[in-house]
Amino acid sequence: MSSMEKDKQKEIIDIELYLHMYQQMAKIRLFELEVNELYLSAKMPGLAHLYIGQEAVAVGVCEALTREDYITSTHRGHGHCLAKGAEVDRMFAELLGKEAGYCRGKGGSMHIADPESGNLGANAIVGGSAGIATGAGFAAKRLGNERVAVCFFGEGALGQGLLYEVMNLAQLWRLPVIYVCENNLYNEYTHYTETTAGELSARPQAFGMHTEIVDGQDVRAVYEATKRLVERARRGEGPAFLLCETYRYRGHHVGDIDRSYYRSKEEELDWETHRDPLKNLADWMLAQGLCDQRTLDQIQSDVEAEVKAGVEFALNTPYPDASEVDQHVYA
Amino acid sequence: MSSMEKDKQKEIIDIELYLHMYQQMAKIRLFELEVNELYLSAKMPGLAHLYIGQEAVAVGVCEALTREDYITSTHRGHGHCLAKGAEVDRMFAELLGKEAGYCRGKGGSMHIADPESGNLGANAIVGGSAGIATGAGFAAKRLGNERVAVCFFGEGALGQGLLYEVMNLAQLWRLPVIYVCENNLYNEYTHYTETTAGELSARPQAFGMHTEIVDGQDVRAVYEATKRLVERARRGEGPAFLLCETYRYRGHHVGDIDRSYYRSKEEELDWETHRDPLKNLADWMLAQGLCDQRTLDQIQSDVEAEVKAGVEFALNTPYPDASEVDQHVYA
Amino acid sequence: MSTPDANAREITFSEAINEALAEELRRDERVFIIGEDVAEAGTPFKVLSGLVQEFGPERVIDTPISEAGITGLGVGAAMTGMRPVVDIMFGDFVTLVMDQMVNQAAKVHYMSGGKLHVPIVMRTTMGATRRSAAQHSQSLHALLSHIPGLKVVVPSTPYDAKGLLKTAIRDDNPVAFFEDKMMYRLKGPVPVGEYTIPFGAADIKRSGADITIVATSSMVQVALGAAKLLEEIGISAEVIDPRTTKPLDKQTLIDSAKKTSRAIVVDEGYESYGVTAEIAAIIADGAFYYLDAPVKRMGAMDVPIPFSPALEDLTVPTEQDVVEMAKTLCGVV
Amino acid sequence: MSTPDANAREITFSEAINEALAEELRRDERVFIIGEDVAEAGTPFKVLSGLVQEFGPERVIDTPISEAGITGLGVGAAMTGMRPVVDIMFGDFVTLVMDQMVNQAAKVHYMSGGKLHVPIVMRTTMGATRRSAAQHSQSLHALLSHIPGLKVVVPSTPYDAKGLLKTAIRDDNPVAFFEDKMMYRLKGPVPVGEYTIPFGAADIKRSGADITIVATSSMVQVALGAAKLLEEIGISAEVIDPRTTKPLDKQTLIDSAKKTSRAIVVDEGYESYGVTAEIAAIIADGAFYYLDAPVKRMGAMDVPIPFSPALEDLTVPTEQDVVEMAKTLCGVV
Ligand SMILES: Cc1ncc(C[n+]2csc(CCOP(=O)(O)OP(=O)(O)O)c2C)c(N)n1
Ligand SMILES: Cc1ncc(C[n+]2csc(CCOP(=O)(O)OP(=O)(O)O)c2C)c(N)n1
Ligand SMILES: [Mg+2]
Ligand SMILES: [Mg+2]
Repeated sequence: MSSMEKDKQKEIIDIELYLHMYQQMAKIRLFELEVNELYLSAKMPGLAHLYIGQEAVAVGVCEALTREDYITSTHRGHGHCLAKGAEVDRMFAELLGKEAGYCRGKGGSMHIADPESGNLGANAIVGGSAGIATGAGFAAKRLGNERVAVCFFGEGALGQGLLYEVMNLAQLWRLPVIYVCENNLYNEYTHYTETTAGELSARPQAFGMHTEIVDGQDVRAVYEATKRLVERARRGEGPAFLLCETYRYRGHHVGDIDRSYYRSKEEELDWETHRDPLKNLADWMLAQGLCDQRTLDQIQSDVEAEVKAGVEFALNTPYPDASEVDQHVYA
Repeated sequence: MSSMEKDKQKEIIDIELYLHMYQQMAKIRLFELEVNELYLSAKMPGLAHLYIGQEAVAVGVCEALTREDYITSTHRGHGHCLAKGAEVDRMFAELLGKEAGYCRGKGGSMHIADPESGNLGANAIVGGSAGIATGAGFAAKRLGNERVAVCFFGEGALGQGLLYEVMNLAQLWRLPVIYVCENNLYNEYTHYTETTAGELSARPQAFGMHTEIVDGQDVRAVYEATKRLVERARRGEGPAFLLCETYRYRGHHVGDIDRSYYRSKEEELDWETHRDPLKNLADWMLAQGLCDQRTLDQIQSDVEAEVKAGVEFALNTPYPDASEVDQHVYA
Repeated sequence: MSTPDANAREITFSEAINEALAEELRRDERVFIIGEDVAEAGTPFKVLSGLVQEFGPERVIDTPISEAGITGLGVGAAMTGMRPVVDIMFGDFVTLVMDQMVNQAAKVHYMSGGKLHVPIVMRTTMGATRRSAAQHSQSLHALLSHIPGLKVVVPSTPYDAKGLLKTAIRDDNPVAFFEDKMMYRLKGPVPVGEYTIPFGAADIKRSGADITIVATSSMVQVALGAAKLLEEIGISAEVIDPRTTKPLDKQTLIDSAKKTSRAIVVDEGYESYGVTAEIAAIIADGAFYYLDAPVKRMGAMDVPIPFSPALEDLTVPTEQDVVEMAKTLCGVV
Repeated sequence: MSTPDANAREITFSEAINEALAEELRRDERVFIIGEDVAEAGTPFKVLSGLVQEFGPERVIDTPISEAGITGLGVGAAMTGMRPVVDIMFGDFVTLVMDQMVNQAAKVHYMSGGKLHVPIVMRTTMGATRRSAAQHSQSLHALLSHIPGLKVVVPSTPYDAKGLLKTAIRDDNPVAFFEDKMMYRLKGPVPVGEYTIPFGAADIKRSGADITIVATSSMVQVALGAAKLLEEIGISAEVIDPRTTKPLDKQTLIDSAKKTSRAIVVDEGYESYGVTAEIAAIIADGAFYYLDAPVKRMGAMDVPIPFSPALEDLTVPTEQDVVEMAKTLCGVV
């Protein structure tokens, strides 16, 4: 095959990749908007932490993984789960506490787990899954199955001592674990600079861990960085820390409406208008002539249909039977 | 006063300081040797972790503190307690579980506390006192009493997540806390390089904390470094981390006799012969003509008498009354 | 039955907590609040609203997400002259501060032969049915009640919450204070004036003759509701609230059971090895020769708390459950 | 009464643990041991001596002093195909792994709707009178017994220790395994061949007619000693060992109490809100109509464990204490 043909083929692959990442991000965005609707219309029990604004991190990272690779997620985990391969309908079902949900309705928004797509579970304890992800990397290395484990967490999780204990273990034993820190600037209602002494990136570096910082709103950059780190890990070169600069557009959770006391509308608007991951990727693809607007509109309407169908399914599928309450306490 | 007179006076002060530090180190050394005797002769309940070899750290640090300043100590704490001002006799009494002990016999070797000398207590949980020391620094700052808090711990304590949580707090709030890490090369029976990824000194630096490394066998160097850090802290410039390179001559505890499986006799001998804190200070003082051998011999015999009297006292003083068992559970 | 004077105003449980803290912050310079989002945000439950405005960020302190670290700092500050009130957002997170509470705070006074004191208050929450799932719904007060050296408070009304919290802050020992998050909006009479409530004094929330219902925290409301329903069918239930599980007012519980000859213990913690076990064992022993029926326990179901509303509500004792149990014990069908 | 065949050799409790681990490491590639100084040192108690020599440092792994970290790593490894045995040197340190055990390991299976499993074993120690003071002497098995999703094992003999540990390693759920460090040198008959002991099956260590003594771990030896002394004064005591506090074999305990009409529960954990409360409450309820005397509890004194030998020995139930209690219940003076 001539190098020209090679380039051509690579370009095709890339286009498919970019369009797929765009679709994934669009799906997450719409999913979360629908979650907000469900909350506002009192159709969803409890609360949810929306991922809107951070889509490029979950998608960029997960695109660089195989279905067999592991992830652990957080209280803000819908995006991670979808990006790793969860289906919209069963996600909604879980959020509504229905039997058809990924956890039979027992987990809910903060605990979606889907082993089939390598998702070891979202976690409602900040930093709580750092040990689990590190252990998954440990098992992968021992079993020699070439898998890597990605641990998603927010910058606030660096307040938890557990992170330092496991980063030391991972680096000491060269475990295939990638610690993906999503710095969206806030620990709930407090700016991270008020809770962080020194630089976030210095924390993993203190253990001699390979550390990279990436624009979390640029899905291609996140993807490329993750790809490198995954290859390193598979080669046995050990763990890495990927610090993603990002922003959550909405409240800490769906009920966090008035945010003026901890951040400005200007700040929110600035990110939404200048650093939106979907808009940026779309503009770039169009500018590069990699696709036309019709393709993007098609993706949008496909995703809308998928989300609409998914929520319909979830609303009409039954709750688990009462007899389930004491099932699965023990295996 | 002429500058010459000033120098003369300063020299006298220094000589007194050096001799006092020598005496303190000699006292700790003899105290610990006696503790070992008590164990071997089955006169002491339980075990004890000897400080022999590390005397220069406790003495160098505590000489730079006032009696009002705080310290927290560890399972290997006898040296810290004595250096901060505890009396030999009541120390022995505590080790024997007697009522005259600093904790009425309720604490024992790993829990000696003496608020009068600023000692907030030894701790048997590795790293367990890091929060306490940080809180003492917090209180000192809030109460404006100019005190600093010193947290003694071994390099193994850097395995505990708590250390990272509180170092972040101390640096964030510029608390007058000095974290004194005694790297004696071993976590129990494992060399620290087998448990430590990266450099120890990088850990505090990750929080932007002022960090210094000092020869823990050179009491003058430890003293000078601590003095600087204490002044910084009192000036409100915040916490610091002092990494002291040292070595424990004896076993992890008095029962750890055969150590060949984790370290060599050569290594032990090398430290004892070339890096002994007492020998080094003595040689230097003599070489500088700051004192003569008679003075040192005098100190030695004074200390021997003190230790002998102390252990005699402890052996003959009574145990707490049975009625004490449920006293002091609540204030 | 201790209650405020008739002309006391009605405020919520949340407001009662807020008032207690404000009054103690005013009264004693050494008191401060430390926790995650306690200042401007006033906690996610808004319980501390307004405090940072009055007392400033030096006394109402936002922290990193470091439960162990801030609790450890609190222990040290308490040992050296301060009186910290540490805010642990969800009771589920006490798992993160167990070493600081159990091995440090609880033991310092004893280990030091009585020379050191640890006047720290750890405020946290409990209570399910908020659709928060397994890691944000537990009632883990039994874990701390097991530990000598700690005191544990489980208030059930705005009046008790305020009086007990003020006592907790003035106590020279470490105190774990559990607030049921589902009660924050519960209203009740609270006098305007200053008052405190002693620890270890159970409160008879309702006197009765036929059966004793010992209940804690939110379960007191459930017990009172059940008592009303029981009254309609001619069963007079006495509802007793220990208010503190440690110290525990054993005598009042035993005396009531001796009087009624029947007892049920209701608590929202997991039933096995939980608070209901301790209290039931004490009554079964202390009132042995007076009991006409076995002492029954009703705790949360021994399962991780499920998210689905269809399941979660099944895990917590309800008025109807208590009524049924009481009828069985009283031989009414 | 389950015991080995007559011709079984005598080995120590420590050797029994070591054998169980060696056999399981040989049987199943996925099993590994991880903890502080577990390899060359074989733990400070020397319980694991020789294992690293046979299985190598890849399967008997020394770690930093990071209890939470290694337990968390164990949870994740267990979820992804391994069967970790995490060594927590002193039971007092379970305070450091509570979040990983209580909020993670115990809940993963349920929260995932049964899709994920956590076959992890946390081995740790318990037991006082070793002159190790308040932070190295506690028996905190009640804390874990309270948590749904966890299983808790408290073996009392070399035979039980070996059979139960093998069962623990093969169990698909998180198991907390408590070894009384004062029993490591205790000898007992253990068959040469392979065997396991099911969880939730209490063992009648000694049958008797007049009184039931339920005891756990080291307290079983105390109970058996007391039973001998009681026999001399004509009181026939039945000694029952639940062997696992979770699951708990309630029926065997209740049936014994029904038969003898009297019961004492002895456990080395703190008495208040501890294991004795749960078991006493269950017997008092289940055997209510058969009991001639209240069920009595004997746990460790509710105090931080003192260092001084003059005080420490007063905090743990002794043979004499049990004898006195039994005599009182049987009305013998
Ligand atoms: C151990 C623990 N402490 C506190 C909380 C309450 N909480 C939930 S989310 C959150 C903020 C987390 O911030 P970050 O890690 O940056 O994630 P983000 O919400 O920004 O995605 C807090 C404090 C928790 N769930 N777990
Ligand atoms: C949290 C905790 N884990 C484990 C232990 C058991 N232990 C006691 S001392 C020790 C080694 C400590 O090493 P280091 O901190 O370097 O202090 P050193 O003994 O060298 O003075 C260990 C693991 C403990 N006491 N606390
Ligand atoms: Mg954040
Ligand atoms: Mg060391």
